[in-house]
Amino acid sequence: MGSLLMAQDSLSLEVNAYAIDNLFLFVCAVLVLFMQAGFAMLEAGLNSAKNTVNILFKNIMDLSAGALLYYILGYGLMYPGDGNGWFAFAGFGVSEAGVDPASGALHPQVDWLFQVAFAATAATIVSGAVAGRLKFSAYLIYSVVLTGIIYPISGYWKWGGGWLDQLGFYDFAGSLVVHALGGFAGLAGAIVLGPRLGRFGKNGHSKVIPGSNLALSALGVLILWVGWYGFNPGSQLAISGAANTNAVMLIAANTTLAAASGAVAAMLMAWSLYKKPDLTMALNGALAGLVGITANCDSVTNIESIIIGLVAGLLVVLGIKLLNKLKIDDPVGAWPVHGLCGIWGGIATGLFGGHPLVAQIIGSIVIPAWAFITMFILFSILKSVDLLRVSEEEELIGLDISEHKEEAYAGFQIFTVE
Amino acid sequence: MGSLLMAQDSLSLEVNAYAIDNLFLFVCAVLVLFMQAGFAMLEAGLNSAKNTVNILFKNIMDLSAGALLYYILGYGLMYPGDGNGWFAFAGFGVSEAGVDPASGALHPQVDWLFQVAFAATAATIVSGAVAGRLKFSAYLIYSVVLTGIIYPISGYWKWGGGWLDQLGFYDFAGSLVVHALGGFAGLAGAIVLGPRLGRFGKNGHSKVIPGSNLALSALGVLILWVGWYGFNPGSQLAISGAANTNAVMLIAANTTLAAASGAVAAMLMAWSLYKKPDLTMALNGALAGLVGITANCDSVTNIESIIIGLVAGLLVVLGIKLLNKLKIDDPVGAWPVHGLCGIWGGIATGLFGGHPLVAQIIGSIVIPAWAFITMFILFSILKSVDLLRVSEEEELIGLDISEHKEEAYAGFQIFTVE
Amino acid sequence: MGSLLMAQDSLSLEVNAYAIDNLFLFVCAVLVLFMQAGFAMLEAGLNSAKNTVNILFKNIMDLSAGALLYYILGYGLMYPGDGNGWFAFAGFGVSEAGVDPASGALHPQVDWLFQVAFAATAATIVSGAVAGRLKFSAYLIYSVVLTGIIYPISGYWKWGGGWLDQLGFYDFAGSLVVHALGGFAGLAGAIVLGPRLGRFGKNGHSKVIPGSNLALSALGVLILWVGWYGFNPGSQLAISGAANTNAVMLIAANTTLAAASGAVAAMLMAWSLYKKPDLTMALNGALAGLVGITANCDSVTNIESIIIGLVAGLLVVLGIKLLNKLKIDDPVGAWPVHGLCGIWGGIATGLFGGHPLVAQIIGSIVIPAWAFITMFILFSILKSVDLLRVSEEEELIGLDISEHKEEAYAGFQIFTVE
Amino acid sequence: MKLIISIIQPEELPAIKEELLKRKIYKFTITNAKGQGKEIPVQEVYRGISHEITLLIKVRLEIAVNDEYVDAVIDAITTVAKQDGDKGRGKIFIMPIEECIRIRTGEKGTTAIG
Amino acid sequence: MKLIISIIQPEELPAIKEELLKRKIYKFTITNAKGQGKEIPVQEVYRGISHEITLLIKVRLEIAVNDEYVDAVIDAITTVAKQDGDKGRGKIFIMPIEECIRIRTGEKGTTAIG
Amino acid sequence: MKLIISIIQPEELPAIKEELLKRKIYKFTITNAKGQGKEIPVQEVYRGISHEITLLIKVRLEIAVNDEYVDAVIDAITTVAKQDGDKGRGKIFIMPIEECIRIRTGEKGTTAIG
Ligand SMILES: Nc1ncnc2c1ncn2[C@@H]1O[C@H](COP(=O)(O)OP(=O)(O)O)[C@@H](O)[C@H]1O
Ligand SMILES: Nc1ncnc2c1ncn2[C@@H]1O[C@H](COP(=O)(O)OP(=O)(O)O)[C@@H](O)[C@H]1O
Ligand SMILES: Nc1ncnc2c1ncn2[C@@H]1O[C@H](COP(=O)(O)OP(=O)(O)O)[C@@H](O)[C@H]1O
Repeated sequence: MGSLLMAQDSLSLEVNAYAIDNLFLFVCAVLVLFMQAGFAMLEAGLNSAKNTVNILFKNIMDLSAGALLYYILGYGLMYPGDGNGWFAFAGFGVSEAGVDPASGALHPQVDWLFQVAFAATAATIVSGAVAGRLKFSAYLIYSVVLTGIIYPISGYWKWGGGWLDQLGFYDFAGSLVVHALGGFAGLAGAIVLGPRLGRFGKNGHSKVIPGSNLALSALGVLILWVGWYGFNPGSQLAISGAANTNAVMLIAANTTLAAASGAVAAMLMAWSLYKKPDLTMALNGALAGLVGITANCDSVTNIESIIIGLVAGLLVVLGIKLLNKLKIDDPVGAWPVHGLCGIWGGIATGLFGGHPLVAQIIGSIVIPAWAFITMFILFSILKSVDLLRVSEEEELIGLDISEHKEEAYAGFQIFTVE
Repeated sequence: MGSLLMAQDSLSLEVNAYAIDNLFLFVCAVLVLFMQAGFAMLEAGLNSAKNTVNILFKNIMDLSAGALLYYILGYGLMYPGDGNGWFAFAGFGVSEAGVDPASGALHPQVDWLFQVAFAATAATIVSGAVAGRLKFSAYLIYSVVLTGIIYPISGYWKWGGGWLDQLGFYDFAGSLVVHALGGFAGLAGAIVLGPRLGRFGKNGHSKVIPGSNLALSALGVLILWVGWYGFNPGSQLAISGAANTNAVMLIAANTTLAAASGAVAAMLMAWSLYKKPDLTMALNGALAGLVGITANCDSVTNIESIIIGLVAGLLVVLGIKLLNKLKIDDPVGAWPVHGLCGIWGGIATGLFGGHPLVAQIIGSIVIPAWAFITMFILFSILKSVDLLRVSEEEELIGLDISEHKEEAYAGFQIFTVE
Repeated sequence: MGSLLMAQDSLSLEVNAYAIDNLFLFVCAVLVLFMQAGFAMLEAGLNSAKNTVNILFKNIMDLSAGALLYYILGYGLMYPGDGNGWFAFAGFGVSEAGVDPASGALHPQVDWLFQVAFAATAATIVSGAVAGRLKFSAYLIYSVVLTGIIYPISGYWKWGGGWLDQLGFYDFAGSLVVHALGGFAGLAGAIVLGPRLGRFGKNGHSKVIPGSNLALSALGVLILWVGWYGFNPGSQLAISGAANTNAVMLIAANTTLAAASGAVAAMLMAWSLYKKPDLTMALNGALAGLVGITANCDSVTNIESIIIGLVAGLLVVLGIKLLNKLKIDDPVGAWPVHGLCGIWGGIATGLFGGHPLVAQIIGSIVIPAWAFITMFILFSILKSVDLLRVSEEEELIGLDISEHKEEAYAGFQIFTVE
Repeated sequence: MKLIISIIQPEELPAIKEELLKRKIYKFTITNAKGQGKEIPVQEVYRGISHEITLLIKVRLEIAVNDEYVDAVIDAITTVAKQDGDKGRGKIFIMPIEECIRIRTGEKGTTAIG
Repeated sequence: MKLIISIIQPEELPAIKEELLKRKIYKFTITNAKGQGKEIPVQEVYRGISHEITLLIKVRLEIAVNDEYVDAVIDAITTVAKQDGDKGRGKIFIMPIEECIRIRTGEKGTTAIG
Repeated sequence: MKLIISIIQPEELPAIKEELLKRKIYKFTITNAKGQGKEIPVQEVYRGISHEITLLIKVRLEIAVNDEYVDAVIDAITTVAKQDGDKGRGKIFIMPIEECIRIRTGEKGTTAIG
């Protein structure tokens, strides 16, 4: 273990503040990384038991393969330091040297850690939308392309100081940069893949493929909620200095209020539409509120946060309805939650947060379009070479046995029909 | 993301301490919020599979609806700043402005966040006691009344500086203010509702309705244990200043020792009574230890913590036995854990913590009585207008299908009898 | 709750740094304690449904009984302050008094908390290796002996300043002191116990007893991954002072990269060997990477971390293969992950970390040998008095019913054959 | 000897069991089943899509008895089933058994069945 | 009256159900089963050990009908099963029922069965 | 043709399967079942309340065979069951099958059964 004797080397106010800020970002990075467990549980619970190993595996690999790719390529693409505003590359890897505490910055290693957790989040959103039919190898290809290239490039446009940033577009913690990107990439995947077998009947109406383990889904959402306290407050990137301290605390409270009102609104909306309080809708509603507040949590009041969450909660229920209408099969609601409410977050930042609305609208179109188009192309290429979707028989048996030769719930008797 | 350039605005010792304290409370608030996941898993696991969606939903709504109500009403009732000692109201909402770092206080937003997590904890304790038969809509009514009114009022008596506080009653982190309140509210619910069908046989002896997923229950308890490191240490409300730092560390260690000895004591007690080591008893024992140490974790020694935990572990097993005798059906042991051991925590604070025993006894009677009586009235009113309990048929089918038209474990074959 | 008025008592740079460092270690201790939930879920998921209560109970008791024993005996044995380098005892319990902030130390209570979490980790590793056949009472005996005596003694050799430390052996956060110790203790248990019934067929080839809940296993690994951010960064024991801050951040990033490359390497290795991407192998791979980097996370570069993780990921797959060959039944891969990769971590510390290779080799032999021999003796004694293994019939019915008279998944239909 | 197969509502099993015991029928085997009949389907709504669950959870009860006990079994089952006009109370099928063996002893025929 | 017991592939149930309805056969009971036959075993690999799963998941379909419906049931089931030569499509067994009782009404015999 | 239904102890299935294969009986279907018989009930204690579990987990084995194989099946099952006097070893019931169809081919009768 470390030597305590070194601990007190030349303390100063700046050195203490340096420790505080880096500790803060470290804690927040850990919370965001914990969100991977949240996504894994949420998605495993909302899918069939026969696809559980597959969806868990995808989530594990988003983080693992994603971390390596974002280390090698992504970070350098996203934070090139400079560049033409559209595309630049700082080089491979991340500096390991600390910075001068007096300049009040973060250690590049913890900055990378925080950023890689965001990249993995963007990637993992897609796994839910394409669940139950995508080949595992196709997913790995998608995952490294998104984390290594697509996400960092549009990330650079905003957070790396690129053209969207210069335009005045504001996205505090990534309603668009992270969530809408993932949500629209997922939408592209769901469209190119087509629905799961039997999801939409011949006679035109939707059928149900119910989630197999809603206890895990509820756990997942509560973990995500907790992880969001890293996502949003951490995006302040500093807590020392009274202005930073104050900002972080407001952000944390706003995040809570938006999540709460999103859950309540989605529950009430679904209750009135479908005559029953639907748990999975309320769970999606909480996430919708969280996604909606992400872009603007530092710029709005508590009351505005409640409103943003409420609207997000309504939107997510309508978004799920819309996908059903359009016969797009998104098993976990990745697009309604992250795509639709991501855009809502961007717009709300203009409506309530005092940021120029035009720039907000541009950013809220450009980033989703970037994700949708690039991923549509990628998935279409995979499809054209028949690497995209498993065979009908494999899908019926389930991806766990057909792709991984392993069951998630060995021993448990599971009805494979209806 | 936040601008790092702002980070080093006029640092001072006080400004750094302000950052440290607020960071500390922020981290603790996140840990306490995580406890919601712990309660959800614990309760879902200890109930029948057919009621899982219902119990998860109740937990999600305790937090969501609770956060909104506590924002609007609760916080102003609990911390009115002043008042007659019995009832006062500071107004709606929470200030968003930071405070002067030099005065060494917390940002009101993080204070609210920490407090709302406590309010949600008090509320969610009840969901376990009334599981399997309470109508969902009745639960929502109960939940907002508790979080918005009942909890804040008695909370004011102690933590808001009201009459119990003036009397010298001591309850560091809420053995009584939070846990006994929830535990006795749950007891009132369990009594007014009556037992689940088939829980007590005609011939007078207790029948078993076993928990459906003890893996989730164990997970829940471990999450609660971890969350308690926010609950107790966080209640110091500050960590900067050597006295605060020292207090927090002692509290954390005491909390651990009480939980550990509670689990061991409950295991041994149940082993000697029932000739087998019972997992759910040990799980309840750990929680019992945690509840018992909550009021006094800053005032006792390590050895005293072990003793407090041991007694709590014995009490919880006896409390469960007592409820069986009295034919009160509390599926998860909410009253033995939070009610009984909450009182034990209050008394132990007098016995070991050096606080005046008479005041401790008064507080340990008043708060449980307040919770029990008000909630007994509320549940009785709901019962009189037939809003309380689902029909016999709905109960037999399970609340998931009858109330939510949704199963938690779709596909899994579940034996619905014996 | 605590009095804020006390908060600002005579602040100084040192007092603030004291708060920061203790807060840091407190947060890290909580993260490490959370790992108990990770182990419990991982092991419950990788074993049969009929042994779930048993394995959960063992994990709960490792922490609970372990905390008491480590409080009474272990801490004093491990950190005697001085001694002959081989064995010493400081006395029972832990000091409750704070230390002088100016000297830049940690409060003994939080130090104990951090250390006890490590002790519980070492103990809990074994539960997976002996799952499905060890008597519960035998496990309790083992667990208190390991946490109270065996682990502290070898811990003293290194971290208490004993002979291995004086020799120049380096083990930053415990690849050997914690993980290899647990892994080899588990190996001893698995060997003395013999395999589960039916695990190795008469005709000589291995049979499969598949895990019953891989969703929980994946959750467990993600929790462990998150908990490791307490394990490794926390072992720096201080974050204030620029050198400490920098070290912590490098450690956190290195830990991430090793876990990621371990998971990817194990997946690819298993894929090429067994023609399919195996989830449980990838999960073990992530843990293998984490164990491998534990000894040297402060001494290596990012790229070296990736290499260390890669090798660990390959090793763990080969280790599992080897155990199959040797007909040793380790249901969760405790030895390949913690034992084998623990040694790899020790050696890698010499190869990449700049520490003397000879001392590394000595430490990497001595600690595993100490664990293996002492535990082999203990398990053999238990066996000789027939306290070790349950009867054949009890094993077939499952430990949950035979030892605890309680099922983990009551109501669920579970196929008990094939 | 007859094998009596009956599809019943799960919640009625405990009561049927009691009635059987009263009539000195101590042995039976049950399996979990799903049945489609004329009972009103359960409406579930999942994420905004309502679907009818027509395959409802049932218990399949199997009782082998000597001929003279057949009426007692029928009586026990029909006594319990609420005759409230609700569809879905289930069926009883009676089938011939040619031989019965008690595995433990190898005993055969009418004495082995009980 | 006959009891038709058929072991089928799980994924064919929805189609068989449709075919049955077409032929006016509305009532049946299913149970989850595992079957060993001549079908190609599923290869699973768990932690490096490959094992053949020879007991494969099946659905056991039970339909009680009056004699004149027997052929319709056989037809419905065999129509759906892909006759692609794959092993493991299952079996149909036809057995005599001596009596049938509708629990709800106590009705007996051929009118009770439907 | 006969349908042999046997209720057995779950842990004996692998051995019975082996014995069946030895006697060239390759096909069978199993379902999870719970049985009440004269076996000693399992005592569980849950949160301080002890309860007897009288419905114990069983496996229900179904084997359709041509008449000449009936004795071999009985033999295979009874050979394995430990005749140690413990109650609860289960039963074998033998019932007539009137017709058997192989779904894959439509083949009928005694050649379809195997
Ligand atoms: N002919 C049949 N064959 C097989 N199972 C049947 C048959 N008739 C009824 N069942 C079983 O009995 C259950 C109840 O049947 P149903 O006809 O709805 O009851 P009722 O006779 O009271 O109207 C069904 O769900 C099904 O499981
Ligand atoms: N004689 C039998 N007795 C009981 N079940 C049988 C019998 N023959 C087949 N089955 C069931 O039917 C399933 C498919 O049988 P199989 O013989 O493989 O099909 P096929 O006749 O198409 O070759 C088996 O898995 C088993 O469940
Ligand atoms: N008459 C019967 N009808 C249906 N199932 C039976 C019958 N007799 C026994 N069984 C099944 O066989 C199992 C063992 O029966 P039991 O009578 O206890 O065994 P034994 O004949 O060895 O005493 C029971 O649990 C039950 O599932």
